[in-house]
Amino acid sequence: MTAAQIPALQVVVALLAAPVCLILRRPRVAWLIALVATWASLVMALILLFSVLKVGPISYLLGDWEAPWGIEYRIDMVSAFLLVIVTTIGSLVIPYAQASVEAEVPAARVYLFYCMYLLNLAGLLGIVITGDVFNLFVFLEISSLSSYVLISLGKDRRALIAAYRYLVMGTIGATFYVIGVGLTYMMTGSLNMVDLATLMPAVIDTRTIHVALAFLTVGLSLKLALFPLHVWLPNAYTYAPSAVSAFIAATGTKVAVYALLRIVFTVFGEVDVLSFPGVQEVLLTLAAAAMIGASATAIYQENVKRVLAYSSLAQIGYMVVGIGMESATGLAGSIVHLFNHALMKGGLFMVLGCVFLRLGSVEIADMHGLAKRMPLTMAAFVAGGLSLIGVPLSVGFISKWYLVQGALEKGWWAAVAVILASSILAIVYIWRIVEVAYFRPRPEGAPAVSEAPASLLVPTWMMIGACYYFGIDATRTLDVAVGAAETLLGGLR
Amino acid sequence: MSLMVFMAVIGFAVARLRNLFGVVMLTGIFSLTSAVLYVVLDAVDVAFTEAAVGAGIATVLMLGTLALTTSEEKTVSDNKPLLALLLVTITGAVLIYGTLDMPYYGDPTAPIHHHVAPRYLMDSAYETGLPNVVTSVLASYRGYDTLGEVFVIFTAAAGVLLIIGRPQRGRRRARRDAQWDIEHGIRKNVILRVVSKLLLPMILLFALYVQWHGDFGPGGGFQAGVIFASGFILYALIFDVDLARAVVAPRVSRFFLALGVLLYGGVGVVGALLGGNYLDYSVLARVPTDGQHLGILLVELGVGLTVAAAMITIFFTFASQER
Amino acid sequence: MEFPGLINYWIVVVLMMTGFYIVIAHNNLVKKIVGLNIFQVSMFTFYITMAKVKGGTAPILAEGIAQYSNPLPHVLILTAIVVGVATTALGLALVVRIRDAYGTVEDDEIEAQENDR
Amino acid sequence: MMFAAAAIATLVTMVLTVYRAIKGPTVYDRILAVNVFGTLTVVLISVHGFLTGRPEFLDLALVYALINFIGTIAVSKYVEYSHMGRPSGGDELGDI
Amino acid sequence: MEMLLDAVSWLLILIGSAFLVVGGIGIVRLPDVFARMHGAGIIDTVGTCAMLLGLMVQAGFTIVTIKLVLIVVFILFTSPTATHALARAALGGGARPQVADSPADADAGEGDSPSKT
Repeated sequence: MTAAQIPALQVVVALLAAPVCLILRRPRVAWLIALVATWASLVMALILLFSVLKVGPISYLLGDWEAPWGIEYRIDMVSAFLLVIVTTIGSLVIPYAQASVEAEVPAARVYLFYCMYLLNLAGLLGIVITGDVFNLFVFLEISSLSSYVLISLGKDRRALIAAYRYLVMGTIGATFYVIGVGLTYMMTGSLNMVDLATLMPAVIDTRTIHVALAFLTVGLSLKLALFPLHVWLPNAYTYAPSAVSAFIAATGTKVAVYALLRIVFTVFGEVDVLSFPGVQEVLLTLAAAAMIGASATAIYQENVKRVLAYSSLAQIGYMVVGIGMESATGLAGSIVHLFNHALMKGGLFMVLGCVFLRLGSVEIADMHGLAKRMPLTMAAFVAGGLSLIGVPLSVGFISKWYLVQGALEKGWWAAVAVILASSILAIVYIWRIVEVAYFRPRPEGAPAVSEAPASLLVPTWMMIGACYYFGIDATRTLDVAVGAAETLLGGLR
Repeated sequence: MSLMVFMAVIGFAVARLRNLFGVVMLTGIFSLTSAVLYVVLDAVDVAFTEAAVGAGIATVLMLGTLALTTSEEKTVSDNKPLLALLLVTITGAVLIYGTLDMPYYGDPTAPIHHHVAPRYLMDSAYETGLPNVVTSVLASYRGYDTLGEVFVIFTAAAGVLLIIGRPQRGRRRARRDAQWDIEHGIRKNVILRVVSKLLLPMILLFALYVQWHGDFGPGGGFQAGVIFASGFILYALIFDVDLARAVVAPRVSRFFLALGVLLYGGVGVVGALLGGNYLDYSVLARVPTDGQHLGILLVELGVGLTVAAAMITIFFTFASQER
Repeated sequence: MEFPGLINYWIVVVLMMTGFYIVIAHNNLVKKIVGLNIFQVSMFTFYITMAKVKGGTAPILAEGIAQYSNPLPHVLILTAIVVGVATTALGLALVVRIRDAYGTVEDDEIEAQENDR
Repeated sequence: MMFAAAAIATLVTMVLTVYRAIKGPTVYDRILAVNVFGTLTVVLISVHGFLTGRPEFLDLALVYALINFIGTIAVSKYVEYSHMGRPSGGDELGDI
Repeated sequence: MEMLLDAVSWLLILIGSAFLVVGGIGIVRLPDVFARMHGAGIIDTVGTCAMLLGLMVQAGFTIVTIKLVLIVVFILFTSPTATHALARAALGGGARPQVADSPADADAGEGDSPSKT
């Protein structure tokens, strides 16, 4: 087994680690397995990224069956980058999860938690790495089913209803997606993305394909929580256990965005879907509505996790705006934002996990004067919040800079205004929390809390630190993102 | 055709009916009808699965849920249906619009019959050596999808355990209340008991037949797993869950749940170790078709194990809920 | 059964929409799952319908038969059925827990309980 | 020809059964209808095999009969006792 | 001989079909669930068996016949058992068979759906 097998192992290691957890049943052992599996995945993802940078796209044939007949893994710059994002978050959350999960999940269920976590990770990796539209659905379901379960583990009973609604919405989305796949299959006879792309120009003018595109987009939009289809997201993020919020918020929607990118730019890559009348307008309007509407809603939330969930919706708007621009700069902004937002949101939700561990709540009302008690935790929150707003030197700045530049290239002043307005709203909702935590006195009789343990703080700060590392030295991520954007816009090659 | 109209009628009836019990019954019929339709449309393997899963397992699970919740639906709120109707009409209209450029039903010149599929029909006999094309595509050409599918069912079983599984409280088995059984239990019913005892070995034998015969006719690991599990479900229904769980302890079903997926994944890894790509069975033996045969056999066994264990786990977990 | 053209697909669309309607319009959580089931089964039917070739038979190779129906959609749907039952099982498990936590399985009553708090 | 006639007869009977299943009025009528419907599908599949000249798929029919039986037992048990197993008060092994 | 076998099988299939339809009508027309079980009984026994016997004669001595025999045996075992379980459940659930001298008219069975929660 040589380096040639790494694409397969990328998914399979995490996948097969899950049943091993189930057999062994010791929480500690399960955690250790999860740790090893996620870090191994991270290493493999990095290897893949570097080899893609060196030699170009990698194709891996499962079962050695040639592409349109068998299932193909296809790793280009975009998917390699996404693999790195997902595994980075995955491997940083695991060390953090140990203490957090012990506090939030009953001891007897902990080993199953890690089993689900690994399945979720493997599902997400499978979505990113595959080059087959139906295989994408299968792994989408693995990751979705496991995330429903993970979300339902939250302590609040509302977690159950949130998970149920997510399940219903998610299944509708997946079914729409499969209908879309069916329609494209019907007209082309193929399921392989690259093969589809070559077949597509011949049938693009049929009504069936138009409808197929609509169904694929709507299905994936449900998964990525684009504006009118987002209703499942805030509750799901709010009531899930902290480690789950951190992981899913940082990766789940990103991977759905990736799937959308794949459909729009690879499967329909030869035909320039965005130039269809109305498509671009609708996408941009929805994205703008998400950015302004969700940011504005975030201001009025009483629960910090919910604030962040709405902020996530706004960030999804940013990504979609970048997709809608259809220029290398805009798309690069979107892709780099996938990475940057994963870091910020992952970090911020981890901060809230620390708060929840000590305080037992993440309501703003309970956080008065918390900065005195948990200085390191709240400092991390401020740092992450600043990045979310997009101050220079943070990653948030980089991606917004690119998006604004992309908009300026096109001369879309409205888009620039919306991006800036959304950032201003971000200042407001972050400031509300910072103000409460730093400048309000701790009320009398409030429970005494101490700083979060190191096992939580270290991964949190690593995540937040990464926000600034990649903000200051942005060339690495940007090079990859620009390369990825060019890959996408260049269609197949 | 007529079957489809039939399904549509049942669908409407389901939408109208308030009594959830009736709804579940109709869903069972719906599923059976669709399965017959699949037979008519030549999809025997799919029909097999749909009958076993849709009409069998899903119905039983829904009944289990009704038993734990309620069987009467309350009134629908006022404004929602109109909005929903609008949304549904739009979606439906879009879909119908999309059908207008489709190749006609049964048209042998449709693209799907000319691009990828012909190779499966022409060459799979030489490449995998199996007459059942569905099995060879399922387990070999698109074996990775099937690996994903097995993991989906694994996820579901582990998820059900995680959501409603009860933690272990002690090793001592509480004695069952024997008197209760004699007075109320279905166990009292001699006819049921005798017949099911007669049937049980037949069912298990049949499951094994379906498992091994899947290469040549309709069937395979998934269907066999469901049938195997349904044998135990029958046992649990007639006797009772505690007794059934004495036969298949949760520990055992959990073990097989994991073993099946590990077997499947493991076959892939072995293929990779022997110099092929992941899930390449040709390298498993000296002659590629022998390797394919062996690989498919093992993989189907893995599917069967996991599916059977998953169904048993899910059913037992539902059935042993306390009200 | 020799009806030509697209009418089969139209019926499938009607079926799908029935299922979809049940999911979004009904309040009862179990009924929603039933709706999802119907939605998915109709989607399966759509795939199976397109696999049919006039004059073909089941794709199990045998002597003397030249025309088979397309096996690929069958394979996809086998996978999809499994996904469907997995979703159903999880959904129902959640319903059971919701009933424990809220004492009801009607969506609007749960909503009302949450708004009271 | 004969097979077609048999298939049509089966279909007609199916329609009658479904009428009963939808109409009710009691749950028992519905169960009965489902049970008969299951038997009818067995017949229909067998006949269909002969109709298309490939009668070797009868395994399917056997599965239908089996599932039908288990389904009916489950349903009867459900309506008779309103639970799937026995409400186990004293607990033993646990599920997870 | 060939002719004779064909005739026998056709006759059996015809009988089977006739009984199926008769049973179906019984299920629709008979007044209450216990009476309707008779209709079901006709379908399950005479209808199905005659039909499948007819098919067996068509198939001759092949694996198909063996499978058909298995199916017949299986149905003969299970369907009375299932009906029995059902009847018990119905009786236990409060449904009562209508007897000739009961004052209720033919549709009384429709009203008294047994209480069950």
